Formats: sequence, C-alpha cells, structure tokens
Amino acid sequence: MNYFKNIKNAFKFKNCINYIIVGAMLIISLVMSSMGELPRSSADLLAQMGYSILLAVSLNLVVGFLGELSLGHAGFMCVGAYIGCYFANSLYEVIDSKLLVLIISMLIGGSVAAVFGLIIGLPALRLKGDYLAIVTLAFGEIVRTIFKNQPAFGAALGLSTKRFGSDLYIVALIVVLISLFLIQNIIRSKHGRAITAIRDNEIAAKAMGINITYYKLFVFVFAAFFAGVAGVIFGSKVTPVTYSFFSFNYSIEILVMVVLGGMGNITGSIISAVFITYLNFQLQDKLPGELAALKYLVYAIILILVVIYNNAPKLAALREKLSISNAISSKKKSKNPAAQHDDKNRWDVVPTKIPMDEIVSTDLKQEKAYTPDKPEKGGTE
Amino acid sequence: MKTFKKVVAAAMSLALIGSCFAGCGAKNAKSGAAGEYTANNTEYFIGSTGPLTGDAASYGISVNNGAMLAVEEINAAGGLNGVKFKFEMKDDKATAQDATTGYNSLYEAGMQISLGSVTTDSCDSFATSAVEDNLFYITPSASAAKVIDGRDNGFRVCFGDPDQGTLAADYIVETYKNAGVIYNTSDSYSMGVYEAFKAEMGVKGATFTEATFDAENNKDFSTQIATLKDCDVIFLPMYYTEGSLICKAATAKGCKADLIGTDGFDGIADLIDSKTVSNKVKYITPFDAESKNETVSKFVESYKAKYGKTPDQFAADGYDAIYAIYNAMKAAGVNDVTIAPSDLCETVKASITASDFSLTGATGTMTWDATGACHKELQFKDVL
Amino acid sequence: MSDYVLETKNLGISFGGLKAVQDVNLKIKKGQIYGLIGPNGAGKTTVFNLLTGVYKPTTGTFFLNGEELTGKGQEKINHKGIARTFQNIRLFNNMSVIRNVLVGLHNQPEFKCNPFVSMLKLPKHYDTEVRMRNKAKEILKIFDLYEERNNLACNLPYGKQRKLEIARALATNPKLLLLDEPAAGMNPNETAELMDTVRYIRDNFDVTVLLIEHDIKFVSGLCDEITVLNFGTVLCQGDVEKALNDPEVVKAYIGG
Amino acid sequence: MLSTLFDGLSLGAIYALIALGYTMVYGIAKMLNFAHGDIIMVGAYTILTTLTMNGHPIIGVVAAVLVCTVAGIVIEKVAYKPLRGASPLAVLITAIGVSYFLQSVAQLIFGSKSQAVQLASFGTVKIANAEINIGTLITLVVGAVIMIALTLFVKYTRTGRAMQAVSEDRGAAQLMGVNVNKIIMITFAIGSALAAAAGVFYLLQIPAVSPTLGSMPGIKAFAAAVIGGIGSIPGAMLGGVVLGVVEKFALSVPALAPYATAIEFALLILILLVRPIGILGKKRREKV
Repeated sequence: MNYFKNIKNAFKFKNCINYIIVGAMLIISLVMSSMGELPRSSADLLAQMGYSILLAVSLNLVVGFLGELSLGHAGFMCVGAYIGCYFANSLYEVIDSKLLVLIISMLIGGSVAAVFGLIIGLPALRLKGDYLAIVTLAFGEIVRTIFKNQPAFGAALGLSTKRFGSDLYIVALIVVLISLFLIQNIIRSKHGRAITAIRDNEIAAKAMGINITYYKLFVFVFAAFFAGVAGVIFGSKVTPVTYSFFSFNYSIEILVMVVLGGMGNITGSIISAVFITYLNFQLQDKLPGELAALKYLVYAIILILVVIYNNAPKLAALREKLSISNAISSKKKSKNPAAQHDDKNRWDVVPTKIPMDEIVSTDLKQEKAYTPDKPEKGGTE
Repeated sequence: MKTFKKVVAAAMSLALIGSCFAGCGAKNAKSGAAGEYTANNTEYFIGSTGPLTGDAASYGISVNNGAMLAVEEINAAGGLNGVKFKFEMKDDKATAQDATTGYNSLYEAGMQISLGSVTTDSCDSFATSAVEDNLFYITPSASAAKVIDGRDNGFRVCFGDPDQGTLAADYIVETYKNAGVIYNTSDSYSMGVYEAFKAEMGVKGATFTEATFDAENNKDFSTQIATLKDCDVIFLPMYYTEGSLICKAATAKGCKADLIGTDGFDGIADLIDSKTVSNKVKYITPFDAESKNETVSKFVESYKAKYGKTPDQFAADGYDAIYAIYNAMKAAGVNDVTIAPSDLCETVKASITASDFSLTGATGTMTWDATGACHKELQFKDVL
Repeated sequence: MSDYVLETKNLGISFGGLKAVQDVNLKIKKGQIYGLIGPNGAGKTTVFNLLTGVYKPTTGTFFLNGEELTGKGQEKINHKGIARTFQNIRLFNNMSVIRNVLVGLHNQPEFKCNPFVSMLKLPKHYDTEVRMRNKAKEILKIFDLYEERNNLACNLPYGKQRKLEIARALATNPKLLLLDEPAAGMNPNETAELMDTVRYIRDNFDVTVLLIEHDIKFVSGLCDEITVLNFGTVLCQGDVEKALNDPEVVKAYIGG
Repeated sequence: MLSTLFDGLSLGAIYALIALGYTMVYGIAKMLNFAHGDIIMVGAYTILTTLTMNGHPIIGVVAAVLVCTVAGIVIEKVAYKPLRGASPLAVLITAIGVSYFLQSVAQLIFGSKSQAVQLASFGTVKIANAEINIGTLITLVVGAVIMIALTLFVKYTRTGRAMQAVSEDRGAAQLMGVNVNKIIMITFAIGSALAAAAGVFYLLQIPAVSPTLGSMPGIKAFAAAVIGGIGSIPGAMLGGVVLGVVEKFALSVPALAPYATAIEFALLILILLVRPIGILGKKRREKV
C-alpha cells in the first residue's frame, strides 16, 4: 500500500512543478494551434526551447549535481545531431512514419552520444576540476573537427537533414517531459544522493563505499544521452546540420543557462533555458551590426555577477540578508537551518590548507548552501 | 517556504511563456492562418537573411546596402505600376538556425518574394523553407551547387562554385607551369570551388600541389606557403580575410608565386598594399568598380553617394538581384500587391527563364535557365 | 576464521624514502575498543589511511577477519567492512543530516536498487527508499540527531558533526570502525557522552572499534588495549595502564 | 623539414609565452585564468590603436605591455579577488565570463571584422636550404630571453621567492608575513605583461587582429602548460614548443592537416591520462 501513498505524494505541487511548467507550455501551444493562432515562428521557438531545456537540465546533472565542469556539452549534441540525422536520412527511405523515424533516430543519436559520454567520462575518473574542464573542451573541439572532415557527413557543407515540420515542438516538449521524469527520479533516489555526496566530498564518499567510478561515468553517460537527443531534435528542425553551430560558444551558452538558473536546481535550469532562448529570439533583430556583441556582454556580466554573488565568501552575510526564502519565512526562522549560524557551540572555520595539487586533492566544494531538489519524503518521515 | 519559492518560479515561468506567445501573436492577430499574411500588404515585400553580425558580417551588410539602393531607385521611379517595394534583411549570423527563424518571421510579416540568404549554409536552410512554401528566391551570393540544385524556385545572381573552379583551372593551365592551391577545409565555399578546380585540372591532365587550413583554428600560414614555395601560381579559393594573411605570409616567406583569388576576394585591397605584399595578386570577379560601363558606373556613383564607400561585389550582387526580381515581375505584368508568394513564384519563374529575358546590371549581362544558375561573363582583376 | 578482526603484519609505507610508518603489527580481537596513540606526526592517521586504502602499503599486509585486504581500493575495503571517520570532519556539508546517513546506507545489500528501477519509479524504488529512511532514522535516534535530521550537516554544532560522522560510518555496517580523534574539540560533558555512545555501538552493533585519540582520559576510560606509535614505529603495545606508564612512552610524550 | 621545424619553434615560442602566464597564475593563484588569451587580444588592439594614431611600433609595444598589465590587475581585483577561497568551479566560470566580457567589449569598440596590423616586416635568411623569416628568429631569441629572465626572477629575487612560497602553501606563506594579495596581484601583472609580449610576436607572424584572436591560442597555450606540467616554468616552455612543433608538422602532412587541432587536443588528453601532472610536473600526495 506504501506504493499508492507514495504515488500520491509524487503528485504534490512542489514535486511536479517542472512538469507543470513544461506541460503548460505544451497545452497552451496546442490550444493556440488548434485555434489556428500559433504562428510558425512560435512553433519553431517552442521546439528550440525544448532542446535548450534538455541541454540545460542535462548539463546541470554534470555541473550542478556531480560538481564537475563540462565545457563540451555542445560536442555531445553535435554527435547526436550528426549520427541521429544520418540514420534518419536512411530510415526515411524504409519507414513512412515521420514520427517513428524521429523516435528511432533520437534513440540512436542519444545512444551514440552516450557512448561518447562514456569515452569522455573515462578521463573524468582521473581528473578533476580545471583539468577535466579543459579535457571536455578539447573533446568538443575534436568531435567537431572530425565531423567537419567526413565527406559522409557532408564535410564543410554540413549534413542535409529532413525537417520534421512545424509539429516538431509537440514531440520536443513531450520528450522534455519524459526526460524530466527520468532525470528527476534519478536525482531524488539513492543514486542521486550518491552523486551529490561525490560533489560535496569525494574523499568521504569514497570512504563510505560509494563507487565513484560507476557514478561519474553514469552521470556523464546519462547527460550525454539527453544532449544527443537534443541534437537530433535540433537536426530535425535545422538543415543543414553544420559543425560550426556546436562551437565552444554554444557550450558556454548552455553553461550560462545552468549558472543563471542555479547550479543543482532543475526548475531554475528550465526557466533560464526558456528565458535565454526567448531572449536570443527577440534580440535577433533588435541589435543591429556590432551591437550584437551586447548580448554576449550581457551573458558575460550575468556569469560574473551571479557566480560572485553566490560564491564570494565575503558576501555570505549579504546573501543571507537578501535571501528570498528568509524574507518570506521570517516567522519560521526557528526551523530555518541557516539560523543555527548563531549557535555558540559551532566550531569556527577550521583553517585548512589550500589543496596542494588540484588534480588529486581538490574538493569541488560549494561555499553556498545548495538547494538540490529535496527527495520525496518516504511516507512517514 | 520551499513551496513558496516554487510557486514564484512557476508564476515567473508561466509569465515568460505567455509573453512569448503575446510577442508573436500580436503582430498577426488580424491575419489568422498562414497564407493570408500577405493580405495586408501595401508594398511588394522582398525578404532576405544574411550575416549582419559576426565574422561574415561584411558580406551581409554589403548585400543589404546594394539591395536597399536598388529598392530606393525603383521606388523613386514610381515602383511597379505605382506599387512600391519593401526590402528587409534579417540577421542570421551565417547560421542555418537563424536563417530559419528569420525566414519564419519574414513570412509571417508578409514576405512575397526573396533574395534567399547571403551565405551558403543559411541559404540552404532558407531554401528548404522556401521550397515548402513555394516562395521564389534569388540569392545574390550563396554559390554552392546545392543551394539551387533540385529546387525549382531557386535562382542566383552570382557564379556557382564549380564555374569559378573550372574557370580558374583553365586559366592557370594556360598561363602557368607549376600550380598550387590552398583551401579552407572548414568552409563550404572554399571546398566547393576547390572540388571543381581539382576536377578540371584532372580533365586537363595538369598536376598541382595542395595545402589546406582550417580558418577556425589556424591563422598562421607559414607551413602551407612552405609546402607550395616552388609554385609559380597559387590559387586561393577563399574569402579575403584569410586571403590577405596568405598573401602576407607568402611575402614573408620569400615566395614569389602569383596569387589568384576567387570572387570572395574583393575587399582584400583594404588589408594589403604593395609595402606588405610583393607578390602579384589578382582575383576572379564579374564586377569591376572601376569599369567605364554606364550601368556599373551609375551604380558605383550612387552607392558611393549613399554609403560613402566603393561597393564590393556583394553589394553589386544584391543590387542586381533586386533588379532581376523587379524586371521579371514587370515582364510578367504582376499587378496585385496582395499576391500570394506561391502564385508570384510561378509567375516570376516563368518570366525569368523566358528566352528573351536578360538583365544588364552591375555585374554584367545575365540570363537564367531553369536550373536557376546565372550566365554571365567573368574577368580577372588585378589587386597588386 | 581468524581469531582477530584486524591483523596487520609489518605494515609500513614510505614516501620518497621517508619511512612514515614501518613494521606496525596490530592484533585486534572481536568486540574490542582498541586505542592508537602517539605524539603529533607519529603516523597514526597514516595507519588509518593504509587500512582504508587511501595509501597502498609499501611493505606488509593486513587482514580483516583473516581475509587479506592489502592493496584494495577504498570503496572495496569499505564494502568488506572497514569504515572510518576523519580527523578534520568530512561530512557532506550541503546535504541534510539524514541524507548523510542515507549515503552511508547506500551499499547495504538489503537496499540494492538498480538505477533503472529508480528512473522509472517502480514500486521497488519506493520500497527501498522507505526502508532506507526508517533505518537511517533508527541510527539517528541512537546518536540523538533525530530532531536535526532535516538540517544541513554544515549547520550542526561541532560535537554533533563528530557524532554524525560516526553515525554515517556506522551506517555502512562495518565490522571494524576507525575513529580518528572522535573527541577532539569536545567539552568534557560531550566527551563523556561520546564514551557511552562508543560503548553502546560496540555492544549493539557487533562492531570492533579502533580509535586515535589524544585525550588520555578518554583512552584509558574506554580502550581495552592500546598501541603507542612514535616516528612511525611501534613504541609499546598492550594493556592501557601498562603502556601509558612505560618510560619510553612518557619520554616520547614529554620529549627528551 | 627544417623550415617546418623553425615554424613550429616560432609558433611554440608564442604558445610558451602565453603558457608561462597561465602556469604562473595557476601555480600561485590556483586558478585557471581563462581570460588570459584575451589579454593578448587587448594587447594587439592597443598596438593597432597606436599604429592608427601614427605612433611608432615601439611605442605600440610599450603601450600594449602597460595596458595589459593594468588590465590584468583590474580583472584580478574586480572578478577574481572576491572569489578567493570559493570553489575552483566558481572561479573558472567567472574567468570564462571575463573572457567573454573582453571579447564583446572589443567587438563593440573595434567591430568584429579582422583588421590588418603591420608591426614590422622582415626579410628572410637562408639556413641550410630553408628560407627562414627573420621575424621567426627574433621571436625565438626574445622568447628564450624572456623565459630565462623569468626563471631567474622567480629563483633569485625576494618577490620571486615569495611567489614560490605562496604557491607551495598559501596559509603558511601568509603566516610568514608574505602579503598574499600583493603577490597574487604581481603574478597577474607579470602574466599579463607576458601575454602582451606574446601578442606582439603573434602579430609579427599573423598580422591581423580580431576580437576572438586570443581565445584559440589561449586554450592551446593552456594545453601546452598542462602538457609541460602546470606550475613549472621550464614545463611551460617545453609544452609550448612541443605543441607548436606538433601543430606545424601535422599541418605539413596533407592527410593530417585538417585534423591538426584535433591532434593537439588529443595529445593533451593523452598526456593527462598517462601522466596527469604533465611532463615536468612534480608529484604531490593526496591529503586526507
């Protein structure tokens, strides 16, 4: 009977907010479409939002939950887009149903990207922090270079793909819903706990018997899969698929989505992915000529300010003062863990040595308290 | 409090989604379903996308300037049967993705006919949409074969990549003994010209040395020049930014070869001069700003007056593309400002491919066949 | 089955020629509380690091219940039944108290649950989660941390952080529990309470305890046997009173 | 062959100079200054501005070094100093932000178009059958001199020794009376000045400047620093030269040329996997 109780639990508002957001997008647009009021550009934008959300949420798995910086997320998307669409092109000759072809090619693209995730996950076992970030960056560049020199994939001309049509957004948003279901369930399970434990303190996690190798690979493969699926959606919308799209800049754009939304916060990633995609769309014509650089200037400033605000040790007091949740719940302050800072018994910061060598001993410890999605409380807690 | 935060988040995101629809919805609230967008047109709407920002921005800006100039001239002369023209170029940063977005925006705003896109990848993407809607496009500068291949409604003003490669090969085999080529593996234009060049050299039974580069990652050309230093001519199918660096590297390395560029090469004169480059540099172009031809000099004069600089070939292509559309519409006797894109496409297609249709523009006298390719004279122009 | 829970034979490690620890022979019986003491830099924590697989020993071997574990990885050694706490506390600071313990429970065979089961939220996922949480709560109650279970670990007072670390280690169901200076930074009341807790877990969890501690009162009040280390070598071993009064030990501590 | 080798060495010298800045900042401030490559771009634009104002190239070079030094110090103060003690992840993301900031500001001021910068032109000399540009030789010699000077500076001056101390153990250095903030600032200043120097040599070889000029050389130089062993000055030199030579040799083989960049990055990944501390890096032990 526990099962049904828990199922009920899962339908509580705060546990399904992410589905509500994406579901609302889907339903509103379907209604508008049935009334003939959904312009093509909006449908296009929605599909774009769909794969942006996929990318941001999957990168958040790596950056926010595992605590490793990946600068090659666009590389996985590139693999998915090229491989998935390559197969789709041949599948169209055999299978009539466009939807079926898209689904199969998404699975193929995702799986091949996942294999690449496994390959790039292997260095992750030996490297951490800045070094791993550079390796992922290198990976992204290598993948692009390989694809742009393969005549089978159109070389510099890009791979001509078949467009799915204006209904793509429906498929994209449904895929997002399914992916969110899978990702959130993992995060809120014992496996998610193990992953965040690795992020918080790898040495302790090892000592607790957590299989670091397994989970790091798992996260890289898992995230790469969704990035690959996002790539196939991209390829079904944009033709030709060219290597130049999946540049380092695009990886950074995904990273901006994650940082802006809050590392380790899935709802945040969704909102900021939607926001930034929308902003890009709106700014396409608003910033003529060289003024287009303003967009990147804004991204840069967002990155710098958000990160400094959230991480600067000296701003800890300010953060607490300005925290929305504190302001709102002043009544409940006694229950707020942050209030315990005043505890007299609290051991003051132990002066620790700065780690000697970032390769072997860095803890990617977050200064700021994370707000990972809380696991559903198992009935009686 | 957690819940509250989430409620705030949900409200925010819903507002955001709402605004997205509102933004797009308001523009065509009156118009309803697709296809009726043109119903409110009071001017013939010519759309296009091109790189107005980013590395390739200079091409998009030139085409835009040339096209705007042509539209102004036509409108000043009374338009087509009193109906004026409107031209709008959306920025696509030379990416396929933004070209689609731009196409959709234009289409919803009532675009009836188009100049396609300025660069190859974007134009491929633009054309895919244009085929679905049967919208006529005549690209000023997207030269890859696939841009118009198999697309009835696609035309172009510039030469195709293969034509240039073939022409260059013929010329080089005639004039020089020891040929070399450097091409950009990361660029479809460069690759396209190179492939045709290679094929033609094969036909002629001539041999040549080759070197490659990748403009994304590599801007130092000493190795490539070293490979080709014994050649007496080096063919450079590429845009002028890299071209100028190769010219300088050749001089720095003491390479004496003549350098021959393609029609992407104009603009190079701003970047090199006889002090920095001692080699002889020339390029293939259908457009010569110093030409004494009446049409050309009139174009160059009014361009200079409007924009304060000498037009390059992209500007001339843009200018000619607009006139091609105008003349074809005029020849077909189009007389309905709210004509649907598809109908207009069929009409213009028929008139532009007619055997008696030709256009004398800034880039020479042009005729078109059913494949959409343009026939005109090419010439070699000396830079240094 | 060996007589001893832990047995080390000539265990030693050298870092680039410097012999940090050498010839350590420990024999710890089941159910004992065993002390490892010595002045600063004597190599106590290094012994812990050797026993938990952080360092690979350059000489010697060690056995847990007669099974050789020399050279095995940290995770593997933990699975075999050695759990530890750290001298400078290493909690999962940004996770709640209960989740810290849940991570400890992660590898218990009765809580096995394949990621795909969790991903699809099959009934087994819920079943496992609920059972894990109940178990974690039981453990937290023993350590008097139940009330704080939803607070972030980093917001606990120092004494409770120490306790939580022990609770977390215990959750991995160890046969041998290594405590690295568990009473450091605690006031006398907390220390006394901790002594009771250690005894309680020894009696109720079927676990043997090896601990490093500087507080002589704590050691003499709790340990059955001790080993004194100095400069990486064993100075003296055996009964607590006898060892503490050994002139060599006194000399090592007072200096000479 | 010989000509390719010289080209590789000269490119390697540029990488090495950039890598030196990376390695110093990484060794001392323990952070990956992703914006380091963009400092080169700042230097290059400074030279461009001086030249368009009809300044002498030498004035341009001096101005570039000054502007870059100041830029380095300001960036450190504004963006990195508040994050001292925060997680490396946060610092790295900020550094990426700074990199983008510099690029977009440059684009707003100077436009995205590549512009020609002719610092100086040199003739060629013939060394054993190969035409070698004199600029290449100058790059090699001056690069080597700067590296040796830097090594001596770190080894024998008071500030240099303080740098070593901060690199070894920041806390202990602070207790010994070293002003850590000042040392880190000086490190950034020197690193940025080196980037300016690298920018000058870059312009000698590739006489064009654009806002994204520094990003790829920056990333490759970081790869060079890692290959050589981060924190090690000879390592940075070695790594830079190895990478430069590999790049040039890959480019000279037609079949490999399109993959030159991929080969360099693959080399980086390989070295990190086989020997994560780099060729000349020192091994350090995990602290528990």
